[in-house]
Amino acid sequence: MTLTAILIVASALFGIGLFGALSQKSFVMLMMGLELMLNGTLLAAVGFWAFTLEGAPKGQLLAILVMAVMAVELAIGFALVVAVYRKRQADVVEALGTLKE
Amino acid sequence: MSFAIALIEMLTFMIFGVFLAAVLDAFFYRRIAGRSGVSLLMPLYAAAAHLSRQRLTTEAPDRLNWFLSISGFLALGAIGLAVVPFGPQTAVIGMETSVVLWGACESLVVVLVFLHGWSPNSPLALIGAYRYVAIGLPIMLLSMFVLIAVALPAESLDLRAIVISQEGLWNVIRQPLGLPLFLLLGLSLTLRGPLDYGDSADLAGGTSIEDSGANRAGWQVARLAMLVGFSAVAASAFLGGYLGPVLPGIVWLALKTLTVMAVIIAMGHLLARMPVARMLGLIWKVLLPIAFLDLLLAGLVALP
Amino acid sequence: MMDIAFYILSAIAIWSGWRVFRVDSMIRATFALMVSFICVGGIALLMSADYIGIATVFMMAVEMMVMGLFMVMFMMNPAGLNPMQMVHQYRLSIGAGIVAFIGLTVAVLATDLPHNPLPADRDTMRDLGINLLGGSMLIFETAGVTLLATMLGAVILSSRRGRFGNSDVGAVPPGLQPGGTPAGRKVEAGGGHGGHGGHGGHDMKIVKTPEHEDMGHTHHEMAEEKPAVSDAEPMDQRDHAVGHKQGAKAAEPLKPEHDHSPDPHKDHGNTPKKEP
Amino acid sequence: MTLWLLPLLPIVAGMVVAAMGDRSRGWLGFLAVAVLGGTFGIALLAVTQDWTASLIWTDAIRLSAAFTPISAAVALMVPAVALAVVLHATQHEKAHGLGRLTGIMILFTGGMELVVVANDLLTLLIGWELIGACSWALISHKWRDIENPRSGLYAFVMTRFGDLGLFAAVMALFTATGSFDYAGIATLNGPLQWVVAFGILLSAASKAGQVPFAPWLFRAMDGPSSVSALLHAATLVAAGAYIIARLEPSLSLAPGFSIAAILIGLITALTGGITGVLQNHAKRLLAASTSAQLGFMFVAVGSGYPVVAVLHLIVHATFKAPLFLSAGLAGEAAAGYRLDKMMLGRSMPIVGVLTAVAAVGLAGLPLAGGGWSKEEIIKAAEHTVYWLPFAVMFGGTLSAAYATRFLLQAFGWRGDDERSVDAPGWAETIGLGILAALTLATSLLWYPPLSEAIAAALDGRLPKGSPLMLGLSLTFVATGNVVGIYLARRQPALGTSGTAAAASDWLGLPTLITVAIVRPVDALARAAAWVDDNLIDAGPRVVAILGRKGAALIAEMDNRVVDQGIRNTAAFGDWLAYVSDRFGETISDGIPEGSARLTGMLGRDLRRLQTGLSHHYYAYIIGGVIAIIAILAAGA
Repeated sequence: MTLTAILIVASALFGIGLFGALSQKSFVMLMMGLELMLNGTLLAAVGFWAFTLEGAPKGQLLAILVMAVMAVELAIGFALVVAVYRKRQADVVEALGTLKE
Repeated sequence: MSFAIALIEMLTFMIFGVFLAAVLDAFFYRRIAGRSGVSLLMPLYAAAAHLSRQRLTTEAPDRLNWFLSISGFLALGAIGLAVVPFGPQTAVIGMETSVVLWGACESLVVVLVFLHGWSPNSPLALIGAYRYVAIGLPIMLLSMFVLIAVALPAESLDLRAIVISQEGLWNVIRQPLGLPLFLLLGLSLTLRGPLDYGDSADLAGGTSIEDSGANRAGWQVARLAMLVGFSAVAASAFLGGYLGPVLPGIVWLALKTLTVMAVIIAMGHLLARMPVARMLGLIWKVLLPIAFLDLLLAGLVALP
Repeated sequence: MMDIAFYILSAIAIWSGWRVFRVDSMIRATFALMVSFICVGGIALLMSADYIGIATVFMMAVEMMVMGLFMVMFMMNPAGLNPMQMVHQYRLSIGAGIVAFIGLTVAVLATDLPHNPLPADRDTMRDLGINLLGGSMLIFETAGVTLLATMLGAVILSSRRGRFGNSDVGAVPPGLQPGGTPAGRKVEAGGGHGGHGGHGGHDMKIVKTPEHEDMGHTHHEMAEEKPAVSDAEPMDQRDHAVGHKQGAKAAEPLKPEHDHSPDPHKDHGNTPKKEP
Repeated sequence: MTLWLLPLLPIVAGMVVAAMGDRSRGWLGFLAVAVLGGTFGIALLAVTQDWTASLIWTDAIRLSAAFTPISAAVALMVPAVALAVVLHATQHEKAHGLGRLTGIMILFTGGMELVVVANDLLTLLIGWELIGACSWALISHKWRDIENPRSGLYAFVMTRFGDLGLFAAVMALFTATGSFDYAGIATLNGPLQWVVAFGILLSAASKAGQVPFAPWLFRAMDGPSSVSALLHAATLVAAGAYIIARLEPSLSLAPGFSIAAILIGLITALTGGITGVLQNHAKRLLAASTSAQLGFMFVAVGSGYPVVAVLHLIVHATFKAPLFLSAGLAGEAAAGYRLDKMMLGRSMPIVGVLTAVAAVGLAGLPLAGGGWSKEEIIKAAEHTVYWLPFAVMFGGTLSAAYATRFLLQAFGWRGDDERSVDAPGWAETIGLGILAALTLATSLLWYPPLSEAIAAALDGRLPKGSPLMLGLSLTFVATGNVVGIYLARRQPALGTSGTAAAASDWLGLPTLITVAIVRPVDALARAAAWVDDNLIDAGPRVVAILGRKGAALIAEMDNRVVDQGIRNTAAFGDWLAYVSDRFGETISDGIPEGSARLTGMLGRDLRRLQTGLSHHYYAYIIGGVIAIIAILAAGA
């Protein structure tokens, strides 16, 4: 279990997440993509913490922050989804063309 | 080597625990129903009956998740028991953060019960699953605070350290608010009585309405296993686990576990259920603040 | 031993992460994501980041639970009874994913990473605790306050009764074609969509809403031709009727003759507004 | 023994009372008396035993509180006056929301005490913010009619603007000395000293309602009258004068500080006086007078006699509070604050007499405490520039004028007065009585040994002045009285209409502020918004337009070129025609038309990029990120 291996796994997760975030139509699936990207980030953070900086606590802190970011993203994302659904009854990205003007 | 011993201890503990739990359950049920005479073999009969029945299934169920939910629930009960120390250092899963691990089990229980209600593809089960999630999440939140409060005097998240920290004084006395709240969590985890919104009778069995044959037996066993695991955790978090004079530690643990188990089963049979909305209100508005209070008091006590 | 565990875990993590976007059942997708998270937590455990690992597990369990509920609410066909592709700019996405992966991997392989691992006898948890409430308290507290703000924001955003009146006043569902006639359920006046549960008598309102009713019927006949399970051609993702189908599916074990009782409506009418 | 007790008692008690909500008048009055009396007792104890306190926050930041003679005097004055005022408020104000009002007034007093005892800028800042917030809450107390919150906001923003100065001062002091201690101010020099001195002066001026911040005092009049009394006599406004008096020894080291203080004070004194004389709204008249009197204090501080300023502050508190209270009573009795509508002397004689006592003080007549402190200020002014005393005397004239006018018009006798106004009960009068008694007590200051002793106790010295000046200023005052009497008799309605009305609103200062500050800022905001809107998707549009334009241009050019070519070749083109007619054309058409089509397409495509679908957008973003990383990698 080397840092390289961990980082490769992390980047794989990140890539899959990116694919999902770009390709999915539904808001919720899209958020799952984002979550997966963050998952990779989390893994990378812990990996760096464990292998390069002699377990300086700040690394774990970073990981915890990543988790907090996930929570924030999830909560706000869902709140937005609900709000948009109420307003437009839209649950897919295509339904929102209003960024055009 | 000690690991192997601990494992064997745990397995025997689990098996007897499940058996006794089933007996107790039947006993209380009959006692409350006014009927008497409960034989020790009753659970075996029940199991045999379930296993010998034909297994019915619904249209287009999510078989994988169905299976996973039942087996996972059983596994979670086992994990819960595994973090419990049987002696000063002998715990099957002896890790720094065993309490957090137990917390993870609690949250996974919610997931699995939801899956169990989701997969059979039937409305009542789905309703049960939704209700359970609505109730299970806040209850779990509440238990987190209680567990942190328990971990405070031990200055560690390790259940072993927590047990050791109670040598002078059991947490049940040190933190009087903790155990009752935790028992409520137990009711919800083991789908019993007032907090059983998943499998309750008003949904004709709720999430387990479609279970039949081996599945049903498995689900019941898993519930009992979770009961055993939970009781053991509660016993060692609040009642000083294996600590006690004269008798060997594991016996003490077994006795305490048995008492907690009995209390929970009794509560499950005696207490009344209330509508989901009111229960939500109760949890968020009353119990959660009490949990905060408990944490606060524990902190104040542990401060010096 | 550890290496084997690591490789197994990471394999499961990646595989389940991939399954997330390949399965039809939304619930399965959600819990595949959860499995991926749990595996990452396991890897963190292997790296003796005890707290992080397990915290990941339980946080993600709860998060994914919530996410699953939202899936059921917002996706038509959450059970994946009929396979459907809900993707756009597909090739580009694959390309981007692959490019990101390759690029990162190359970067990782190219750089020679410093190797000074954490000492074996290090009490990482004590470190973390001391650091959280000591040196980095500010960061920690900031995160906490951010979360609090998030909670408030989420509640405000998702509550129907905003300070400027109901949030769905004049809501117009998108058309089947862009700019087409509005499809989907009309918002009935005063029905309690309110996020905060317990709005009695609301389902009745849905059932009574006429256009909703007959729309349900039409879509339902359309649903009749297809068997409820699988082998149907991919459905238009904007077709809310599939939501009915989901409801109907849920109702099937009760009434095999598949009549059109309010239940499916109820189920569908409810789903967009349950909130965990 | 810790001095924090002094501010904390009223602060906590005030919060509790405010949280308790409305109770019976007696109960609230009892609470107010108990709390503020207790505060006064603590203050007395603290002064006699010279308590101090300090709270070590971090080793860099420490809060400290201590007494100087000046602050001790003010610390005693504040609860005493507040006691009477709040008692009156509990008995007199509307019962609805009375609990909140009382609570916040007590809290307000606590904040003022914090300001008074503060011994470093940070503590001062905390108290400063506290009283600022409380003033907002109090002014917009009757929030149900929309104007009051607006006024509260206006006052708040005005004073906030001044507070910026205090913030600047705090930061400057900290950067310079690494601590917030008052002691550090004296050690400063250079620009930082300047920042600190003038920052404090700015915020003091804004709180004390000096020009150009004066107008907020008028808006503040929308609050209940007892609130105005508290605001003007004991707490918020007084804080402005107090703080520069407290810090005068250190601040006056800053070059130009004294001059600035004198100028601000003098201008405010004169404009405020004129405004007051012209003002026909009872409470606004008093507000203007407050500005003017605080202007006097600024002058005194500027002339280097902070003790005099503080004495005047105290005396002013004693007579200004009852004036406001009686104005409130009169306003309610006459259903409006128009002076020419009042003439209530017959209806409420007791209040009239009590008001007369206070008004004499405001007028600065001899044998009234107000007169004494004003004379002291004039004496102090003598020690600066030769013309300053005369200017102050003129200010005295004005104050005599408006005081007289207020008294005669509000509580004058009128023969044909058959209004049936129910005189306020003893409960409402008692607070007034206490304050009037205090005012009378201040008259003792005319007894030289006593005043000397007090000045010595405040370890300051009293300025020496010539009897000639005294007589002169007394004549000035007399003139002022005559003017006031004349106005009251002949022109009771002055200031209700015409130029007088216009001038009576701070000589048009608010309008100036609106025009000079509010409008530009507003316009700036709008401009920013406009730019924002119009630059969002200018990019694609511009490119598209250019594309189309280019296409058209080239197409046209191509026509011309082709025709030209054909015309030229026509002469010798016969044989060229059958050699290669098509060949030439394809070439000469193909190039321009092709390029034209290309440009047009480019334009269209660029326009098409803007789909409005978010996923396209962040696809672009991802692409951009990847590109950037690639470039960086290539660069590395």
